[in-house]
Amino acid sequence: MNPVPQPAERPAWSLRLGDALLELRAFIALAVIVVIFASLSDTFLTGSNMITMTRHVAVNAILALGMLLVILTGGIDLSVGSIVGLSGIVAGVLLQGWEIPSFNVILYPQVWAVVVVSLVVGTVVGAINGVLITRFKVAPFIATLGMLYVARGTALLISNGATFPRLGGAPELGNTGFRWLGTGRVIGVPVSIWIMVVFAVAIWVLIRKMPFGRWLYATGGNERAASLSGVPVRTVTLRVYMISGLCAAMVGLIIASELTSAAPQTGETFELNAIAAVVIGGASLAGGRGTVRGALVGAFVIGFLSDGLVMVGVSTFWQVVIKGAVIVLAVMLDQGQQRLKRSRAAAAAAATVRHDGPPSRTSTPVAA
Amino acid sequence: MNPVPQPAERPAWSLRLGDALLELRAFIALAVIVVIFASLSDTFLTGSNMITMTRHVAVNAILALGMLLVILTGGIDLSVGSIVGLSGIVAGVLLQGWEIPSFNVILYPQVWAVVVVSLVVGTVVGAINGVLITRFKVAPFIATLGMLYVARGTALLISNGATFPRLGGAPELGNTGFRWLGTGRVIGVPVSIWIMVVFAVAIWVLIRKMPFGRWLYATGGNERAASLSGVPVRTVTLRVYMISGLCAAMVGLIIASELTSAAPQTGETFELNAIAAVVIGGASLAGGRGTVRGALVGAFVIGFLSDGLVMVGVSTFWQVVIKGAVIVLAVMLDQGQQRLKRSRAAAAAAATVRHDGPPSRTSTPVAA
Amino acid sequence: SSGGGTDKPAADSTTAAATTAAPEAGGLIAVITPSHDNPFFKAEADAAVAKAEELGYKTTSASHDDDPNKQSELIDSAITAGAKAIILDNAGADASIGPVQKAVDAGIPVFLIDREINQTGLATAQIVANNSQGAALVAEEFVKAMASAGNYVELTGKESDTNAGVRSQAYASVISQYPDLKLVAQETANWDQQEAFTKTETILQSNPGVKGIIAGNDTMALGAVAAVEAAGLTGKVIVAGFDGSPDAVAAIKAGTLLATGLQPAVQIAQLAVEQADEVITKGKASQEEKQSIDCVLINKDNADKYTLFGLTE
Amino acid sequence: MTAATTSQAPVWTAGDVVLVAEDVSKVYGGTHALRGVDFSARAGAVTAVFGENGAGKSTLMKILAGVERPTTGSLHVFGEEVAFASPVEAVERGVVIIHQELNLCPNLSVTDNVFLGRELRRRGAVDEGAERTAAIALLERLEERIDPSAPVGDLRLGQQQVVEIARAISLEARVLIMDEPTSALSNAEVEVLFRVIRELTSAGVAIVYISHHLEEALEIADDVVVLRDGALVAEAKAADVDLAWVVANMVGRNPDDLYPELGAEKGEVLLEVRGVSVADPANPGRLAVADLDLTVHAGEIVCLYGLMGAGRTELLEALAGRLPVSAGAVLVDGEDLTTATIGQRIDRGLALVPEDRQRDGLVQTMTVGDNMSLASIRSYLRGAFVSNPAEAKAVKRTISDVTVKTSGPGAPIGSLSGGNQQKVVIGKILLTEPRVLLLDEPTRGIDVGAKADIFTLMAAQARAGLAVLFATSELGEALNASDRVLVLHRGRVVREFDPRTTSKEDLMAASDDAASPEPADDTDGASA
Ligand SMILES: Nc1ncnc2c1ncn2[C@@H]1O[C@H](COP(=O)(O)OP(=O)(O)OP(=O)(O)O)[C@@H](O)[C@H]1O
Ligand SMILES: Nc1ncnc2c1ncn2[C@@H]1O[C@H](COP(=O)(O)OP(=O)(O)OP(=O)(O)O)[C@@H](O)[C@H]1O
Ligand SMILES: [Mg+2]
Ligand SMILES: [Mg+2]
Repeated sequence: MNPVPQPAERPAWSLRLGDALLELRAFIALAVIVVIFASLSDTFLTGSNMITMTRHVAVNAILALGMLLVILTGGIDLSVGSIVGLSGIVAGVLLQGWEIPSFNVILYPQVWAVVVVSLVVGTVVGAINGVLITRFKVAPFIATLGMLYVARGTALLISNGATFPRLGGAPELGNTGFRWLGTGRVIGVPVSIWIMVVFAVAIWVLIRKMPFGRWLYATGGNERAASLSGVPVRTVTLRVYMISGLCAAMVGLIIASELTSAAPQTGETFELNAIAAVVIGGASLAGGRGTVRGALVGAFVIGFLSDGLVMVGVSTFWQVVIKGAVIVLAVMLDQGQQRLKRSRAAAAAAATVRHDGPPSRTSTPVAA
Repeated sequence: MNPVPQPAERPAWSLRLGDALLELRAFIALAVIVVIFASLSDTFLTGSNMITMTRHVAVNAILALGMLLVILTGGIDLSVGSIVGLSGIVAGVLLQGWEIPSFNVILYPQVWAVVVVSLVVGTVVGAINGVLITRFKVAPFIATLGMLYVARGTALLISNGATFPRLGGAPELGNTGFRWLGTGRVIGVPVSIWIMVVFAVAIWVLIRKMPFGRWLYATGGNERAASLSGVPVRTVTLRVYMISGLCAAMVGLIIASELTSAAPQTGETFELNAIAAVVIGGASLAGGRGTVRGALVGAFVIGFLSDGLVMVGVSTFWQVVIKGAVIVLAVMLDQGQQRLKRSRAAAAAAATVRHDGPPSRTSTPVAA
Repeated sequence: SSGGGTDKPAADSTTAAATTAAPEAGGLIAVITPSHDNPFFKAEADAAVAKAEELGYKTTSASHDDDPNKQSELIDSAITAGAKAIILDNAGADASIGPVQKAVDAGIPVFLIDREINQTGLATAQIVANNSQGAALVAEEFVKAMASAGNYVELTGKESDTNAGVRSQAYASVISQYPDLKLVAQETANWDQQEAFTKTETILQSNPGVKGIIAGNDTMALGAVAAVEAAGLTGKVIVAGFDGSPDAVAAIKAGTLLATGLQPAVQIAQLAVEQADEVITKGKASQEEKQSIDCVLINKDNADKYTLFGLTE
Repeated sequence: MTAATTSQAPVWTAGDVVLVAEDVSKVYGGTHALRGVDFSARAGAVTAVFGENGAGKSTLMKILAGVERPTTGSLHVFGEEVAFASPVEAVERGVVIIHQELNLCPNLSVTDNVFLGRELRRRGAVDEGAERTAAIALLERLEERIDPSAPVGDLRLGQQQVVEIARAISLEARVLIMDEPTSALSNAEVEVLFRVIRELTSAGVAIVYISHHLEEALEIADDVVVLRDGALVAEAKAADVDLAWVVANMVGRNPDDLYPELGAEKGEVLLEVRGVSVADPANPGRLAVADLDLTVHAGEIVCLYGLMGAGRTELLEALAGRLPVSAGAVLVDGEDLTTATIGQRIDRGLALVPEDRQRDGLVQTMTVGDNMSLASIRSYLRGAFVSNPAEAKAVKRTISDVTVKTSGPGAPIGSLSGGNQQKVVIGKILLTEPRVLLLDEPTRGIDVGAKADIFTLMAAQARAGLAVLFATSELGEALNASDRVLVLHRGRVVREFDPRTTSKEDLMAASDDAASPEPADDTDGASA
């Protein structure tokens, strides 16, 4: 019933395109960053450097993917950084050999078993978050804030504060190969990058193609309506935190493998980077809005920025300032863009009045 | 006009009492903590220790008071920790003597001037947060996350990473007395505790006795409705972040004075403690619900806990775990309590239904 | 210098640190160090606790995580707990003066270990490893391995940490004598392994010609080692560290790390406790305040003689 | 799963009682929402439920649909006793509800909303194609031209309500409960809905219908039930009763004195609107209000009549300062307020009672009292502080003035029924002592009793020298409650009427013939 039909405007109303517009800001930011650093450092655009930086990005990107799901439900997960540390330590314990005091034997599980166990641990921690939030109605911020401490403390207790070195494993124990995760390559591309790709595709399918995705967006958009429509809101929320925990555990493994050692304090403040990536990617912390593509681009923005700053040798202090500024600016870009769009559209509309109304009035626009 | 008035139930309706109930959890948690540590350590309940611990609490409590206002509007302020560091550094620069290269003179401002300048700096940083959030529509989490880095980086740049020592000042420069803030006593009670009290009272009056308070709760409860009722939502929000910045700056001064030195990294992760305190105190991160008393009690819970753990000599790793657990548990306490209340109410209600005689005509409150 | 064998009781005493020891002991000694998630500080704290309990004291062992404010709070607690002495590895040369003053005013002798403060006549003793001497040793070894020529990178610690500065200066003072050694990048990795890894990788990208990396401590050095391995440059790029942490020594044995400067942390901690005991029992200190214990260079020649932050003769 | 239960079980033929509630009571905290209600609905028939605001209609429906659980009492559906733990269980039994307050996900498309929670699948994935075609079919059936891929948040209230209806219909219920389905629908849309209802009943579906548009409801109803104060006070066949009977049972009031005496003498111009244009917030490319002029005098009640999307809300929101005016000027008593803030306008006596009380009217976290005093809080100051006694006095007075049914100023706003919440909003605005009173659909979802109260209030305000401007979609109100009617269409005043000399037909004609071309416009929208 649109009196003055504007087919041009209509598409902008569609969820997908709306998001695309929001991602734009991330792409712009990314483009700007690449251009600047490419002009400042000739090695920035080399293939090998791109691969290295992308490997660094992968860590944050995988966290961001899990965080995206959480944020889509309107929640937040502050515990991912600690889970990264915990899963690394778990892997460390198992690869170093796991003493069972009662029998005093030492177990040396296979690498695949180690990986599985660590991932399970991360998922379980996520599940605890989920239960606190769904069953006990603890606000996500608080539940995961508590877990931030609990998981970190647990990692410290398990490792007794020490770092587990030399996770390469030993042939005679048949537990070698852990290094592959962090340093291996497939078709010339590092494994960690492949892992990022796999996670991205999987999660994209999950939220775009599966009913689960609809439920996710619905839960974030209007939880009451969703549950009245028979969406298993609690289950969805629970799963989401489990996935986030899984992603964090994966990251923990990758880092432990890269360093061939697991330190309990690994991953501190990672959560902030992940959240920043998701939001720069156009997601709304209120829930219900955000995309996989956006989150990825956001992760690249942050990763390329910090690597680039190091390459051109900006002082550490400035690095901190610039990082903060970029996070805010990337998000602000979008505002300006949206306003521009609005005012232009409004102006156009006002002009249409001129044809039927006396021009004198319409040509004097007040407070746009 | 309640058909069957039930005084027992009615008060539960009132906002204030509802909050009181929510605070209960904080009080319970506090009581539990005090009892446990009192039984484990004989020095815990001594007057001197109480004063010491309260002095430690004051720091977090003042931050929590500012944070409370922010959270009441449904926002969040992650930058307070960095502002603490920044304001300390500013005070450090000024007390050490502020060179003006162009004239190569060194200024030694009076202590009161130093204090004022630092507070102003904190307030201005808060104002920037506010502007980003109100004018540029950046989500509070992101705006203040960015500021977390920018303010910290600025502190590091100003001090060039170094710490400003010996802020005691020198008599011949007439800038002594800064130590008073952190170490002075009035009527036997440390100044920092007095400052906490003053801030608490001021903010209580502000949000309970002044229109600003109503506007605050309204903005947090339903921004659209508030603005349509003539509430200057933007101004309110802006002010709130300015106050939060002011509180943070005050804390920065207190710490710098206690240590008689200002380090740029002071205040890292303080924001988390402040948020935890406010939420343990019964505030809702969704906004519109929370009280000064609650925030204070929350701060005491966290402060007494960490001091108590040190006194009874719990290992640092366990301290981390316990802290996290307590944050979650304190918030969970409330859930159980609420459920209990609800079920009891339901039972009572069911009873009244039966005792109601002929259902049709029991007191017919026709409109008008 | 002998810290041999002390790691055994140290290991046991972590539990003892958590609870408190025999009631008839001669009062409380509070041990305050940076975060125990760095093995160096853990070893030092454990050694102090072990020694103190050996001498019949109760102990508390807490970590200030390099947060001056938390340090000040811990000292407050020690004061109210009526400690007889405080063994402190402080959280900043300047930021710690106030708190130490507080303890001294409360009549509690403070024994500083590992890190000095910019104030004398306050603490009863400041027992530190001679960082600049140790760093100089490492630098010389580094120069030798570099054949006095080529591009190198330095990874520095937290700016706020005095030792970061001291070591960096010592490195510079030695290396600057060799004009052919060029510092192409200097980055802080905040004592952190993962950060060191990432930054090293990035730096290696922008400066392909790098021949050596010298790091302000072992955690960062090991991060660099991992990065070098990842880049397949093991052997081509040499890495040197500082602290003498067990992992670093293992890396030296494995040939991925060139050398590290061993800080006799255990020995220092024990000295501090012994002197504290002396002051508590005899009422006066026999040693002068500033005591610096020389560091020892560990390379593949003497790596086998290493015991936790100590070296057997 | 609904598909299984859909085919009408042969045992249940039209006329059989398929839904029974026995001695149902519901207590919320202190409020007895329902007291021992016995209710039943027949297959193939429309049962209309009448009642004042707060009578308990929605509560009863929520219980029937498994949204709420009764404090006491039992339910029987198709003969079996049931205790629904969730709406989903109710749906599985074929009981479906359209809620009074919309329950949609604004960020999801129309299609996604319609199939939310029961997506059509192909190999585990959502079958978007099938869903889209099904959605289009549904919208066709409801003759509503909406782009199925448009996010619901971008649709106006009326369109959203249609989506709710589409969703409910697609569930192929055997018992369909409609709680105020037409509160935001245009007359045309209501016609369509009634056609659909008749189709459903002839297919043997039992319909429970709630509306405050009494004539409308009586027109479609077979059975009539009246609730008052949570008790069922009257039951009858629709054929045997008339409006008077219904109203009498609801309030013991006769519909003729629904509208008060008008004709306060007309003073000088208080509100003047000169060539105002307003961009549609949801769609800046379109002008919701185009170059519009109007004036309202002191003591005058002017009605804005128009169909959905005519732009009344935009106009009123622009006057109140919520939306920016892209051209033109707004003057109150000669003072130019075009660029004034909402607060300044309220101070100058220009205040709006918004259309959507949930979204724009109330602060859910605050009490009834705090909500009422919110807009006028500055007028209870003693020095810099709020004087609680003064505030309490004003609130108490207003609560009785606008006859809010509540346990007291301390009650949380959520504990009031829709209508009483609306009265709180009006009370809030009256406390600001406005000179120009703007009301957008003030009687939406309000019972006759409350309607009468509100019109009386409006008339009283006019007599007190206020200028009153209100928007409505109801002909009766337009003609009986105003001194002057402006017909709004496409953001323009197309006709002006004197209600005393105007018939409903004229008004219809004025808006309808203006409205007729509209459907043509949206076709391209739908195809985009
Ligand atoms: N053809 C249309 N397409 C999309 N949105 C529309 C269309 N027409 C109107 N709207 C939306 O409806 C609103 C304008 O109609 P509005 O509700 O103001 O009319 P109204 O006369 O106030 O009707 P009511 O107040 O009864 O809803 C705007 O929010 C606009 O976005
Ligand atoms: N969630 C709730 N908490 C407390 N009381 C409630 C709640 N919901 C409804 N009530 C009370 O129950 C009574 C019936 O409310 P209900 O919404 O059923 O009335 P209604 O007939 O639907 O009114 P309306 O016609 O305005 O929608 C009201 O007095 C209301 O205050
Ligand atoms: Mg209702
Ligand atoms: Mg409207």
